[in-house]
Amino acid sequence: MFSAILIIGALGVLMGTALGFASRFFAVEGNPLEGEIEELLPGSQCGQCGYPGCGPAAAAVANGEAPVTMCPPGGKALAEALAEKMGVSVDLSEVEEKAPVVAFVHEHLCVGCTKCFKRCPTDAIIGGPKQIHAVFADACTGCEKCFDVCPTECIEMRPIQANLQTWYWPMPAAA
Amino acid sequence: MEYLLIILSTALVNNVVLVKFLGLCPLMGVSNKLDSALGMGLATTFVLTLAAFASWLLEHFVLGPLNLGFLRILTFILVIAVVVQFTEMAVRKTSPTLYQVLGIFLPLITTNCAVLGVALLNVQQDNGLLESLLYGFGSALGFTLVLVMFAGLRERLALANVPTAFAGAPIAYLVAGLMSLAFMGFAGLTSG
Amino acid sequence: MSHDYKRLAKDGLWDNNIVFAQALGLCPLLAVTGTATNGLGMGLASTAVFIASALAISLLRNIITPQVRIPIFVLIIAVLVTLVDMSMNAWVHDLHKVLGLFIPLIVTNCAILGRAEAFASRNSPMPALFDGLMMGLGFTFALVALGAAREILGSGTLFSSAALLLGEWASFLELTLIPDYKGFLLIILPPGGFIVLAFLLAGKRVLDRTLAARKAARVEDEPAVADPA
Amino acid sequence: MSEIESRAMPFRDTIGYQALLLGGFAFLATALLVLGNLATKDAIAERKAEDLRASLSQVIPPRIHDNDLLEHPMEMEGPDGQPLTIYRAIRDKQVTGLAYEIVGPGYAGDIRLILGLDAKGEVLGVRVLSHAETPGLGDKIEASRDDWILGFNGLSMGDPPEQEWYVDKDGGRFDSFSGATITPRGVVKAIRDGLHYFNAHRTALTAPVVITKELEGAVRVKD
Amino acid sequence: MKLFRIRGGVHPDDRKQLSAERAIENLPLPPLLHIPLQQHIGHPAEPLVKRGQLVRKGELLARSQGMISAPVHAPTSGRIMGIGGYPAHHASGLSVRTITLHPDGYEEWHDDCEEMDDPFSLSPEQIARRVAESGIVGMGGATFPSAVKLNLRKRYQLDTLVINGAECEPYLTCDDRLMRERSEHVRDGVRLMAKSLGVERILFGIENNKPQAQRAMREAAADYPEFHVVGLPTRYPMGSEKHLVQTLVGKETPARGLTADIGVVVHNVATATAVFDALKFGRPLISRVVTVSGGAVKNPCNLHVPIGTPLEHLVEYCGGFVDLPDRLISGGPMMGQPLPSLRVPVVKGSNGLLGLTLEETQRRDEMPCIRCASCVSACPCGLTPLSMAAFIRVGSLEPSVELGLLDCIGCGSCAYVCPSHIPLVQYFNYAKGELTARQRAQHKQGETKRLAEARTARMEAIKKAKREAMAKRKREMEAKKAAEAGAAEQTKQEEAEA
Amino acid sequence: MIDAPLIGAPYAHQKVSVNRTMVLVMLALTPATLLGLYQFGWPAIFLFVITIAACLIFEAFSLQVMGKPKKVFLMDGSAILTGWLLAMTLPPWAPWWIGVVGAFLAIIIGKQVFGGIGQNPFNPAMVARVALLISFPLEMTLYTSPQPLFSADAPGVLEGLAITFGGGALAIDAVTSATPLGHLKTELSRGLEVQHALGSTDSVGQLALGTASGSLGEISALLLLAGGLVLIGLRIITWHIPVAMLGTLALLASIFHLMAPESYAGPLFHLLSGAAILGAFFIATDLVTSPVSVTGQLIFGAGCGLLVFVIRTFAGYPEGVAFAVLLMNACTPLIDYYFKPRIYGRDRKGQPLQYGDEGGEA
Ligand SMILES: Cc1cc2nc3c(=O)[nH]c(=O)nc-3n(C[C@H](O)[C@H](O)[C@H](O)COP(=O)(O)O)c2cc1C
Ligand SMILES: Cc1cc2nc3c(=O)[nH]c(=O)nc-3n(C[C@H](O)[C@H](O)[C@H](O)COP(=O)(O)O)c2cc1C
Ligand SMILES: Cc1cc2nc3c(=O)[nH]c(=O)nc-3n(C[C@H](O)[C@H](O)[C@H](O)COP(=O)(O)O)c2cc1C
Ligand SMILES: Cc1cc2nc3c(=O)[nH]c(=O)nc-3n(C[C@H](O)[C@H](O)[C@H](O)CO)c2cc1C
Ligand code: SF4
Ligand code: SF4
Ligand code: SF4
Ligand code: SF4
Ligand code: FES
Repeated sequence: MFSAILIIGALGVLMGTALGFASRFFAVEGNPLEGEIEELLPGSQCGQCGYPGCGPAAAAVANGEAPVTMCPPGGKALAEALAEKMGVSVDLSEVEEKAPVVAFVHEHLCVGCTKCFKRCPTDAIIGGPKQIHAVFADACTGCEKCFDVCPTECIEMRPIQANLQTWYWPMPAAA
Repeated sequence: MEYLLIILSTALVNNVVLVKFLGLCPLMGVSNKLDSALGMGLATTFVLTLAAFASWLLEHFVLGPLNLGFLRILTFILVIAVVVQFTEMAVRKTSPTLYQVLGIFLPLITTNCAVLGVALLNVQQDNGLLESLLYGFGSALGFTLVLVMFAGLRERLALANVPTAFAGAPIAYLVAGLMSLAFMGFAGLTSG
Repeated sequence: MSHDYKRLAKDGLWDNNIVFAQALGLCPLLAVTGTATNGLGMGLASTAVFIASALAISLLRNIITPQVRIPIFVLIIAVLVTLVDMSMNAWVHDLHKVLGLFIPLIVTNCAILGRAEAFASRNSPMPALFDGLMMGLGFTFALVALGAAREILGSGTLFSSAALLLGEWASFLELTLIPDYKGFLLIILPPGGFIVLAFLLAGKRVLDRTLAARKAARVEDEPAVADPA
Repeated sequence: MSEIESRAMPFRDTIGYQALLLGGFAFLATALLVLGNLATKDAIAERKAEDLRASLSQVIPPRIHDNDLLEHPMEMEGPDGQPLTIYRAIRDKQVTGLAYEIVGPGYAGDIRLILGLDAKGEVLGVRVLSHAETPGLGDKIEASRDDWILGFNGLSMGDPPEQEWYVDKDGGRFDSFSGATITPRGVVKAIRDGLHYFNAHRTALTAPVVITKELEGAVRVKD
Repeated sequence: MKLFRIRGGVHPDDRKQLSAERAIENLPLPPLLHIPLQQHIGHPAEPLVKRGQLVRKGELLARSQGMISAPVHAPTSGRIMGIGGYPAHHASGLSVRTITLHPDGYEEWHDDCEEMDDPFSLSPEQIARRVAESGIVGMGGATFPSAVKLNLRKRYQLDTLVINGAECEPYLTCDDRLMRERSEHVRDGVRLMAKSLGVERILFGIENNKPQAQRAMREAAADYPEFHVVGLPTRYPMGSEKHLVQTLVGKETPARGLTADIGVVVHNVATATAVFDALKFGRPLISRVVTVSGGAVKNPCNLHVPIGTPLEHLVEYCGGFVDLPDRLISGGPMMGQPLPSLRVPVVKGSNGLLGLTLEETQRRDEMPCIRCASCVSACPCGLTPLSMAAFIRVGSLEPSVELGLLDCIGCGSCAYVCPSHIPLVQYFNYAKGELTARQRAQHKQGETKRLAEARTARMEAIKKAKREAMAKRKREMEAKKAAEAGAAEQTKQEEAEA
Repeated sequence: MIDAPLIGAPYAHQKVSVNRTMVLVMLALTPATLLGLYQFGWPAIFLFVITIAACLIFEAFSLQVMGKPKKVFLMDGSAILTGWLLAMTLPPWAPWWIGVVGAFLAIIIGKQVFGGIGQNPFNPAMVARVALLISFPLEMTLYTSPQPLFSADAPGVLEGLAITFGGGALAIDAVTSATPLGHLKTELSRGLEVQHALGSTDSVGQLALGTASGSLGEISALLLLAGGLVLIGLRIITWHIPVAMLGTLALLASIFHLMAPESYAGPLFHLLSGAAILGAFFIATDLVTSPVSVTGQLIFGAGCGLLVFVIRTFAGYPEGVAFAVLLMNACTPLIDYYFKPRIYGRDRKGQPLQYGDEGGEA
């Protein structure tokens, strides 16, 4: 009986050593997924996900703390890409796809305070102090930050209008 | 021929998952996607075969000669746990995505009942080394087969218009049930 | 760390139920639930191991390193299970005859290890113990529910041979619900286990949803009622 | 594991610590189990013997013997060449009955039965030990479900004659269940073979018992 | 000639008898013409005329803009009424920049439109340039600027010009009529294109349901050995260029590639006619033949129509509708698009205007897919439409792309045979559009990222500058303080500073 | 007209619909069904009607629960067809509740919980048949020999009612007889040789014409074959699955029969007995549960044939069609995944074709 205890104990020591070595050998630094995920994120640092920016958001996703659907500007496409990367399945029907919008400055209301100009994370607003500001629609991500700060409420978020080049068939109504 | 029969019978007739009810949690957990299912199947195949081998060694060189039958579960599970942990570390290092996918299920291969179950069954049936290996491999094959078929079915179900009360886990159980129903057709296959 | 015990209880029994929410511990679940009695026996035995392992692991959590944690956890579980098995075999043999087959299965119930990893190894003994108890009871509940459903549909009885498990006093539990029932073998066989589980789970969802809807309705109603006052 | 890691002390990451930790746990675990085993071993053996005794007593009535049926079992070569344990009922050193396991082919795998005979070869009782027949169809061979299995009591090879030791479908005298002929056919075959075995080894089986030293107290328990 | 088999395809009832025997008639000028600036694939044309300006027939109204674009010419002489939004010839019902022309009825040709004696004396480059200047775009449906295709010889090793006379869409008969009535013009247009491409072999494919056209073209081409008129099996979509080429040449065009990759360029019959008109008579593309047909139309016929004519005039000319049409379609029933109203103008790509009754469209409510695989066997591209649509329905576009979404030519064979009446093509069109939109978004995102990073860098720089300025001020202050401090410490202080 | 919903091309459509497909399948089944009903008399007619009616009721019930339009989906014919095919694989004199429980299993468990028509991965009728066989082996293995309607021994209407609503064939134990396959299996298990085992059963001619015992739809191979050919002619199904399935079955049977004629029955017996023909043309071909590509269908059919042979010959059950179909159903998504048609302009791996290097066309 005693030999049994010894033998199994020795077995334990042996395996412990093996695992100890293995943990050294296979040590991983950080989570390499993080970087790959950050690549996928919009990168506008808008903070709508509730994280301070895309970097921390990426970390949260990589560690499984945030759902892949966390980024509103990314929409379904991003959720799908993240799900693919993370190897999880998501119910995309839950993801609300906001109609894309861009900021529009009503010129007669703009007093040139430069607040929006300073807040815009993508430099989509042009104009200097006391000048009328305008939004460069191609760079605007519709993050609504300027909308939030404008003291005269001269900014309107407008849906992007389709034209012949951008129109496409809608999904057929579900049967 | 005889060896083929062992593999066939363990993989199909006495399928670990559908007939013996072993390894169900990974079946449910890692079958959302075909790719992850394949990965899990391969990982399990590796662990299962290795565990069958290691447990045979233990049984024949330690437990049997010393008459320590009562330590069987303990030692087997220990060996399995070590093999799995080793695999986990290796996967984590070599393929972060696979690691992410297999997630909590890699450590849980330890308690994938199938692994211990097969090791114990090997002892119960007094299998020789080669038979034990084949038995382990066959079971793992059966596991992988069912896992992959199941994953295929679930991918298809993800596109189907399943009523909300059943969508997700319930319908997966139902499909497992119907697969197990189908596998009953193999009953008696090897007994003649 | 203070813990909300009510929350822990609700999680274990219902919201984060081992079977219905976590989809763990399925093998023993499906393997033994031919009757409600078997389910109950397995549930009680598992609960014992849940509690004991949670306690042990929580106590030892500070000396265990991540590298060897899993082997050590399973060691602990295996020892507990084997001890339970041996003592039942020796001293309550009749009970062991009924449950004997299932007890080794507890070792591989991945729910126990899962819980050890997820909760016991990160929390102090009291919450761990309580969590173990609640998870165990939740598991037992699932086992009994599935066992009962399968038994009723499959054989038309409920808690048959409960007396064997619990002693003579429990014989009042043994019911024959459908006399002269031909039996619906499918339900007792492996496929039936899955199918009944699917329906139970769907039922739980419908229940959850109606409850949530009712709650939402109540919340909506409240201001309307409160306003005049 | 973040919490554990955060409390990590430097020595905890050394390989030696891992090794000792796992070794120590293995050591402790084994020790615990060894103790447990010592404490329960005898009781478990005793319980097993009781179980066996219980099934033997169903096929050998207590009135014909005064020994413990588990005493002095006999090892012989069975019909299939495998060792066969024969439990003997003994009164006054005379073998008054015996019981051994017989196996017949069922619909789903083998049916294991235990056959009890008196010294003349007459069936005292037959009981199913294990089977995997279809519930509701083939399980009527269990004594708890049907009296069918009791119909063999008192019969022997020759009464009825050999050609009647078949199910009715095959021209014999034993009922088969509708829709499930294979199961009773397998049981009848098992009993028929069992009786043949008795006839072939009648002398060896019923030889008076000489109690030798080795046999004394050798209670063999089958797993 | 040996033909090669293609997979899939369907046999819709062709209904060409409705208009096949009606010779091409000239439609009278309408009171107003609406000429969109975008009638082709690529960049819109840029207007050169002003409101109120008088223009003559064939005069350049808007010039092409960018590599892939086409100019627009005045279909008749008259006064420019304005340039602005007008409903487009498009399913979306959106409007597009359009020049409105009030015809003066004189049909006075612009001076540039001169007849030429021997267009074959032109060099390949000249031919291509004239084609470009004439605003000719593919008239088989794709409306891709033809000159771009004629210039492919510069980048590809070409050996064959295939002329697409398949006209495999049901109802349409405009190409058929052209081949019958203007066979020699067609022939010369083709020969001009062949010359421009520098190829020796011309394969002219015509489906076997148009025997008169085949005969007419054979007679016209009898003297030209390089010219082979080939009868094609009647099967939709024989007219798809990749499939046409495979049938004639036996080679598949590589995915995401051009037929030019296997040495072939395909042009349509009407395009050839337009090329002939441009080179021989110097007339740019200002009119085209349109088939007006369908069960709801009283007198189906083939009309020669100035570009910009509102469709209501075509219908009116044909006697109006006998029946309220269930669908109003531009193009053929298989690939055409529904039109929002009859107010929209004829454009360069309009080859048909169909008013279809419910009996013809067989429109029904969509049922769930029963996986009958009819769509799989009908698809000429070897796709699995049911799975693609299933993925698209749940919003996973990536898997449907893996299944070949981008290889779908949108021929509609799959939806034509679907017993569940699933609008498969619409799923695909939606997904393709969504993918393009995502690509645009992706592009924008890249841009955004760059901008955001630039901004962060700038902010950092500003902060740093500020911090430095502060530090500097502080240092100066301290230095000043130190200077004011006792003389004994001064030296030490300075040493420390250094 | 113009306010019609915006729906994409095409605007022409073949005259096909789900409903039409199902009705044509039923028409193709009709001759064999009528013969079966005639051969097995009133009890069979009652069971047939009950099964189909129960299917419709369960279908209506689930549509109601799920709030789907009842009219469209009840009239699509799939529930009737499922019931029809289920009834054709039941022992004709089975008690009424077998039909009802079967309908529940087929429609609720086999189809509606997956979301109704087109969504089910397993063949509903076969799910029901296998589940019934496993649950009620006694009722499901009691067959009677044909007793044509109006013939001397045939049960009359009242007797028929007594059989269907009484205990089924059990009520009158005397007339039960094994199906040819069941008989063969039982006899082989006794160690008899095929020739002897088959000696007493029905000849090939009987099998083909439908006078041997069996379930409703198994008995006339010839009429079923004709119906199947009609379906192929109408392009409801393609030849791939039936041919691959029957071909594989015949091939394996021939090989084994040639190797050991005493223990393996010949190909003709395998093809004509049991549900081989019914299965090959009407069950394995179920559109919803079989693969969509041609290669996939060939593999599916061959798999079915292989499994039918293996289960019939080596496994415990005398008849393997239902199991084989279910097993292959479980493989269908995998087959679909791995055997897609080659995309135009791409090679089998999905890479664009390359010309230039000797490759030529693929
Ligand atoms: C959004 C906004 C906020 C302003 N806030 C202030 C302020 O807080 N204090 C101030 O003196 N001027 C502020 N100004 C500038 C005044 O509106 C105004 O131009 C200035 O007080 C004129 O006074 P003056 O005539 O003394 O230059 C602000 C201007 C804008 C557009
Ligand atoms: C699901 C199923 C279960 C069966 N179970 C049994 C069984 O337990 N015992 C048996 O003898 N035959 C069993 N059979 C075999 C058939 O009933 C077989 O046809 C029968 O044994 C032949 O006997 P008969 O001549 O009385 O019909 C089973 C068959 C099926 C399909
Ligand atoms: C499905 C399909 C069917 C087509 N059918 C025809 C046709 O019948 N006639 C035709 O000229 N072009 C047809 N086309 C367009 C041709 O593919 C191709 O664009 C055209 O022949 C090129 O000539 P073009 O540039 O002169 O128009 C079809 C295209 C597709 C995708
Ligand atoms: C050729 C063909 C064969 C069919 N075979 C079956 C069958 O075997 N079982 C069944 O339940 N339904 C069958 N159906 C009906 C239908 O496909 C079935 O109800 C669906 O599986 C329900 O989703 C068949 C339909 C067709 C067109
Ligand atoms: S919401 Fe998206 S874009 Fe905005 S910060 Fe978060 S991750 Fe970045
Ligand atoms: S919404 Fe405003 S702040 Fe945001 S990107 Fe557009 S312009 Fe900049
Ligand atoms: S529309 Fe696309 S998928 Fe459909 S048949 Fe044509 S090419 Fe195939
Ligand atoms: S044709 Fe329609 S019903 Fe048939 S498989 Fe394709 S999409 Fe499904
Ligand atoms: S209990 Fe989870 S795998 Fe068996």
